[in-house]
Amino acid sequence: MKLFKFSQSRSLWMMHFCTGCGAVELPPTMTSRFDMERFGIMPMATPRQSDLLLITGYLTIKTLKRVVRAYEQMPTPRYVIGFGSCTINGGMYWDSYNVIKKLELYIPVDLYINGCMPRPEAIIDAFLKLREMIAKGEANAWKKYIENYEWYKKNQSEVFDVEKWSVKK
Amino acid sequence: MSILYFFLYLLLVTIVGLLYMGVARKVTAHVQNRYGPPIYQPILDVLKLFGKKDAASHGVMHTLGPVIAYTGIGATLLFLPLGNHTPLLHFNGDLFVVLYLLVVGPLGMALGAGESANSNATIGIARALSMMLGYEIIFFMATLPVFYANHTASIYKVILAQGTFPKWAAIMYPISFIAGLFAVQGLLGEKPFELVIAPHEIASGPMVEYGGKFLGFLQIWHAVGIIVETGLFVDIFFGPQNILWFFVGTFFVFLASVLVNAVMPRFRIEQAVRFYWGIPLLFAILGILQVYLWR
Amino acid sequence: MVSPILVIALSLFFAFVIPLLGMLSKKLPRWVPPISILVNLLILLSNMDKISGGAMLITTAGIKPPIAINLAIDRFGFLFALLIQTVGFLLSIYYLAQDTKDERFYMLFLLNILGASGIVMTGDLFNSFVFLEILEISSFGLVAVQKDKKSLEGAFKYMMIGAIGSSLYLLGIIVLYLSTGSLNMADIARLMPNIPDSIKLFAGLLFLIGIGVEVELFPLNAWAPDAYEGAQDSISTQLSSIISKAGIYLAARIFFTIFNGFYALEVVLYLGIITFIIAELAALMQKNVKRMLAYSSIGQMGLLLFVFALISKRADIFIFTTIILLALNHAFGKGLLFLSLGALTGGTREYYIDSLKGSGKSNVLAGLLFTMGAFTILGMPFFFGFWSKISALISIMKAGYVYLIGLVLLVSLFEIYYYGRVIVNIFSGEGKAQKTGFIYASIMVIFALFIIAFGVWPHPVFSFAHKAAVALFERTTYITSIMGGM
Amino acid sequence: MTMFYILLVFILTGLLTLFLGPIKVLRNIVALLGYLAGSALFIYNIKPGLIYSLNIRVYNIHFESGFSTVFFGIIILAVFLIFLLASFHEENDGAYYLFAFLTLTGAIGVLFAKDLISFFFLFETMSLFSFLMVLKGKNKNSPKSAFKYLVWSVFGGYAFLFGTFLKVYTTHSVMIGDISFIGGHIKLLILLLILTPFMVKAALMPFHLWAPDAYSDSKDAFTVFFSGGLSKIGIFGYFIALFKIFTEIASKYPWFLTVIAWLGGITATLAGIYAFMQDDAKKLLAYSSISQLGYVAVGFGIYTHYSVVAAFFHALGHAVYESLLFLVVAGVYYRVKTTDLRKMGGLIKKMPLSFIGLLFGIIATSGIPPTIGFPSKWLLYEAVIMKGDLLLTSLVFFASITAFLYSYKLVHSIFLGKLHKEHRDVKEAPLGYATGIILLLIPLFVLGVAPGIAVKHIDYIIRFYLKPELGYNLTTMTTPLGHVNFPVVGIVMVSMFVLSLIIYFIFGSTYKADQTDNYTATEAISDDFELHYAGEFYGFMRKAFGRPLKWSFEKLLNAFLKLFAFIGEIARGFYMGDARVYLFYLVLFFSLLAYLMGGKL
Repeated sequence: MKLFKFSQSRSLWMMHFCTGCGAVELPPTMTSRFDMERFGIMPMATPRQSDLLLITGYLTIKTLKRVVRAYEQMPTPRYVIGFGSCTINGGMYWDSYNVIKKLELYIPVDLYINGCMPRPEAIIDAFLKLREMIAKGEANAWKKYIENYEWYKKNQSEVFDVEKWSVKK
Repeated sequence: MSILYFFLYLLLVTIVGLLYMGVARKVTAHVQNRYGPPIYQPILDVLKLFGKKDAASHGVMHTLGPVIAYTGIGATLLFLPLGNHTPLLHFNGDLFVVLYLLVVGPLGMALGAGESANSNATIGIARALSMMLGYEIIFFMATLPVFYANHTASIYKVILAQGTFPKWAAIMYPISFIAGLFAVQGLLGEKPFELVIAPHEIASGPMVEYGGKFLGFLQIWHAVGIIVETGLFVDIFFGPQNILWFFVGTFFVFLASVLVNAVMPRFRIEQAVRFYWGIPLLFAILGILQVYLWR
Repeated sequence: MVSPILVIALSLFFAFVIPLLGMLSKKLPRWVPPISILVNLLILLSNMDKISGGAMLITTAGIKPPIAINLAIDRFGFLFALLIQTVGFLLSIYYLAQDTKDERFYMLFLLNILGASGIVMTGDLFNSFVFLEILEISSFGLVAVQKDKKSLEGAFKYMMIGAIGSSLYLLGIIVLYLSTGSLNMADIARLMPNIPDSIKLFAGLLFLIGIGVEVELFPLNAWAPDAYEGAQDSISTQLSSIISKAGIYLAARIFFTIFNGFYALEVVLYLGIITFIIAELAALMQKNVKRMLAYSSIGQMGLLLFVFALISKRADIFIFTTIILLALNHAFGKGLLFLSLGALTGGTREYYIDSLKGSGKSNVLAGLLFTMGAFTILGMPFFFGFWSKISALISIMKAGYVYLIGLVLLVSLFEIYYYGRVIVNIFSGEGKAQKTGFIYASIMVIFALFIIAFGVWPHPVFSFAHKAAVALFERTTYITSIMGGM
Repeated sequence: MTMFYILLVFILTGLLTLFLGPIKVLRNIVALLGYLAGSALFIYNIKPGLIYSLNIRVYNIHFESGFSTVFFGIIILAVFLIFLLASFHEENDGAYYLFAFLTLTGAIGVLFAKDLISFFFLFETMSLFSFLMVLKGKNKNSPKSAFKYLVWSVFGGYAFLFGTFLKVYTTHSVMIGDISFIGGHIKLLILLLILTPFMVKAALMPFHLWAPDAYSDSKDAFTVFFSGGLSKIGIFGYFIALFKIFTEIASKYPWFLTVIAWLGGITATLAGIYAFMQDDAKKLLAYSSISQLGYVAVGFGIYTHYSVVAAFFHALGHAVYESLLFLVVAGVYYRVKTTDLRKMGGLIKKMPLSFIGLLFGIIATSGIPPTIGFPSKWLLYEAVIMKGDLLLTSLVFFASITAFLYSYKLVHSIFLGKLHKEHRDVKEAPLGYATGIILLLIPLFVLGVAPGIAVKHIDYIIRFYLKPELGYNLTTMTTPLGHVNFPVVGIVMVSMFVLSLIIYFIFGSTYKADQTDNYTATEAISDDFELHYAGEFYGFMRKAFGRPLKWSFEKLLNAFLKLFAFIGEIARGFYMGDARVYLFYLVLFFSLLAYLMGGKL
């Protein structure tokens, strides 16, 4: 079991959901300057293959439903990193009518990266932090989603049609 | 006893294959002026994938697909001599058994991917199968002279016949060897021919719906596949006289392939197939003519 | 037994009675032909066991040949007579059910049968001319009976060519008469070695053209497509099953019995195969099905003549048997085709292949029968045509023209093509519902039964045809049986 | 006499079914009983070496049975049973069964024929009634396809007949017997002519043009017999022509055999390529069938003991898996009323047995061990390499790659992928189809693991003609090049599969995802969303092949037909004049004849 835990912490395949401007910080993180692959972190093409959902920036309602769907399609254990201020409080879109302000209300978040934009160093730092948390067994936000499924669904249903966008299990 | 032996054998090859994948990532990283992950990273990936819970399954065939894929490659391995280290069953089959077992894996994967009801997966499979019209035939044509000249269809006998350095088929039949190199690149699905996975294009193709342990299976399938595919090539063209040479040979063939991979863009599918019907086919035919002339 | 001369006499009598009856009632005349032909058939059948070995001689006025008019029936002629009367009987039954027609039609019909039977029964050359004229003239009338543009045109063309042909035939008789002083076939045949070659050749040529018109020999057959197309379906049947068969009989009698394998037959050899090829080629792209059948008919006759002419290369009984088989197959097969085509069109006289679309589905019986007819003409197994075709090919082989078999088969492929096209067409798509009357249908079925029954078990026909062929083959027996060993 | 009775039983059964036409149940029972009676007679009484002749006046029918008779007879009868079972579910009339039984009569009769004329008779019987079967096909294209089939098969039949006559003319014997002693090259012509109908039946290019249409437009059940059974007559004919009629072909005209082998290779390849370009299941299978029959021609063309054993075994395999594939497609058609690959998908959940049938069918078609497809392919490769024709080997290998392509397209488009909304209530194929599938799966595996059962018999057939070289026993085969033990391959695969399954079950868990729960760039899709990739499946290969794909024999043939049509028009022109012109012909003819013979006058 420990071996699995260890490997989980050392091998994080992420799906960077390029919802907002934050995505622009990821190419430098991946390429030769910062090279996140040395930590075993790789971008993946589909949610099925990913462990880590990276929400890079603000989420409109239109995007949120897709994020929720992607999240639900990921196999457990799965992790979410909120990226930039927008995921915490709306950031510069704090008074926008169609941007959600608090990501936590809709999907459980393991870790936030503060800033607008956070620099690649901050991103890497977050990854390492998450790695630590997984190794210690602290990154359990995905369990929260299962436990409080009704609550999350209720929150989600306030902004979009849950019936249509949820994955039927 | 032999079952245990086989287990170890399979485990060994799987791990070596995963390490090869690690090397590939490392080498690619260095080519791109990066540091790259540790060599054992793919092992961690596989472990992680097997540790995942609730992978989505789209039905029986979708579930069995990766299992069949691994079955096929594992069965192939049993018929493939690793150097003149006799495989368990080499005496019961030959080139054609290996070639036909080799397609069981892709077929299983194709069936599994097909049932996922995702068009990306099917497009990937369609590409994979079409690519076979390119590289598989070149590979076959490249190896034919060697078998023909030694008057056998047994890989093991071909290895024995090649003996030491100057009798390597790679040297005796250089034209075929070059054609074979072209084919290996496609056989491994490395980059100018990486159309099947093409993550940016068709979201990793056949694997699009595979997560968790399914993906884990596919990883070890790929790992063993690397050894088997390069191994087949090495067995035929270098006649490795012991298991060490076998792995050294496969390593270098794989390395060459990875280096090409690191600097290459990707063909379109019809370009890839047509490419094989151009120069590599010419080489393959010339190779066949060579063996006619030399005989 | 009754004297077969009554066949002629009674028919003639009945034919003349028809107009008289016509004055009494419109309905009465149509009953005459079936009765007459039935009587004829009975008379013929009653003579069946009398005909053996050579020819059966029936003299008139008690005067022996070569002087007097006489009938000379051998098995060969008897077979043809039987064929003609049988087909005639079936057709006459059909005419019973037909719409009211001019009573002259029935007379013409009866005269037509009479002419044909006369040709195959007579032993006198001049008589054969007379019967030929009766046959031809009644045929012109029958073709024209429809009275529309096409049938009149066909009849006219037929008449033009036919009249010239028969006058040349007469000329041939005259030439022979001048050189032998006899009109009796057997007598002339006996005297034949005495005639100089040039006379023989000249007379032969004249006969060739005279009969050539009748048997649709290229290039004398130009009338045939028009006449076949213009005539009513049953008349087309008659043209192909009766009239051309009488021509074949005449050709065999004259060229073999009289001329003893005259070498103008070599001309027929080439012309036969040319007729076959050209007619089949012409049929290949023909869109009018009836005209197509006409071409096919010409083609079949060409093949028949070709096989017939093979005796100039090698006199073999088998070749004669083959001629008979081919004639029988053609008579019944082509007859069936014309009849079923009529049923498929439903009497509308719309023969174009497109207008026939789907008719086989709405009239399944006619469609199937048409298919059977086509199959027997094509020589498919289980149909009588298979045996006749194989026999024809064996004959060709026996005569040494083995490579010509390839040609014949190649040309037969065209047949498959155009018949297949029609069959496919009548069975695809949806057509208007056609109904076939019971009598018409049963006549077709009788034709088809013959084809299938003897296709499955050809043995009886083989032995019958073989006997007839022997009768034709042994010409000295024919001569002596008539001339009484003179 | 038994041979004659067998044929009689079939004919009578056919006639009975015709008259029982409207009473469906009784008709089916009679058909089945008649079939069973006939095949029981065949299996228990037909031993190699029986002779029978029947005199019908001019021709003597000669019958004889050999090892090949038994071999092909059993194949054909077995496939006919499958056809019969499946056909009971279709809407058929009595005539359909009459034609079917007469086709069977012809097919079985051909195997008995000892002389060429009866061979021709029975062969044409088979062609003719199978033509009628196609004519009674399932869609409105059937008559057209039937017509094509008729013309081609009669073309073949006539060529055969011509060859027969040439043979009779030169050897004075109508029996199927040796012609290699004839002087000159005419013997090659005879061989070619006699071989033609079999090349047509076995759809060897360029004689294949009828096959895709006729196969796909005949009724589904009949296609099973058409492809699986009747094509075997073509193979039987190869055997007759190359081994019984021209026994010394290998020493006298080796190049002729090479041509056949290459034609076979080209057929296998091109048909394979055409197959994966098709969008209709039956068309695809038709081409697949043609492709597989190409291998058989290769086997005969190589003309060694190995290759001919391979050819026979491949013919047997073809009967099994091609029938299976057609049967499954027939069952699918019965349920979903289409064979268009673009309109199906995801049926695996509804028709699992059919899926299993199709799956193993394509596995065998592709030649993957341990199925019946593997031994023959293995042996064939060894034989071709031994012959030294490496390019042909490559061509054949290319052909077998195309098999993967079309196989996958077939199984994916029908059974995998997304289930269409309108197919949600589809049920498994009914009893007749299911029985057939199960019956066919048995030999598919048994002969794949223990090919010796069949190889032994095949060896008996050909050991009179070729030196027995192949080493074999029940489960192994040995050639100078290699050795294979089929059960070992099977056991390895099965145990490896068990091992993988164990690994699979040890780790993790899965959940059953709905088909709408799919990665679609995280878009939510409804059930009628088109996510099934089936149209233009290998569309890009059109680009890869480029222009040559547009070339076809058909166009060439059409050009020929146009030429004939042109000549026909000219010939018709002769009859287009009015009466004066005709008179002119007459006069001209008379003058010409008079002129020509003038010298003699």
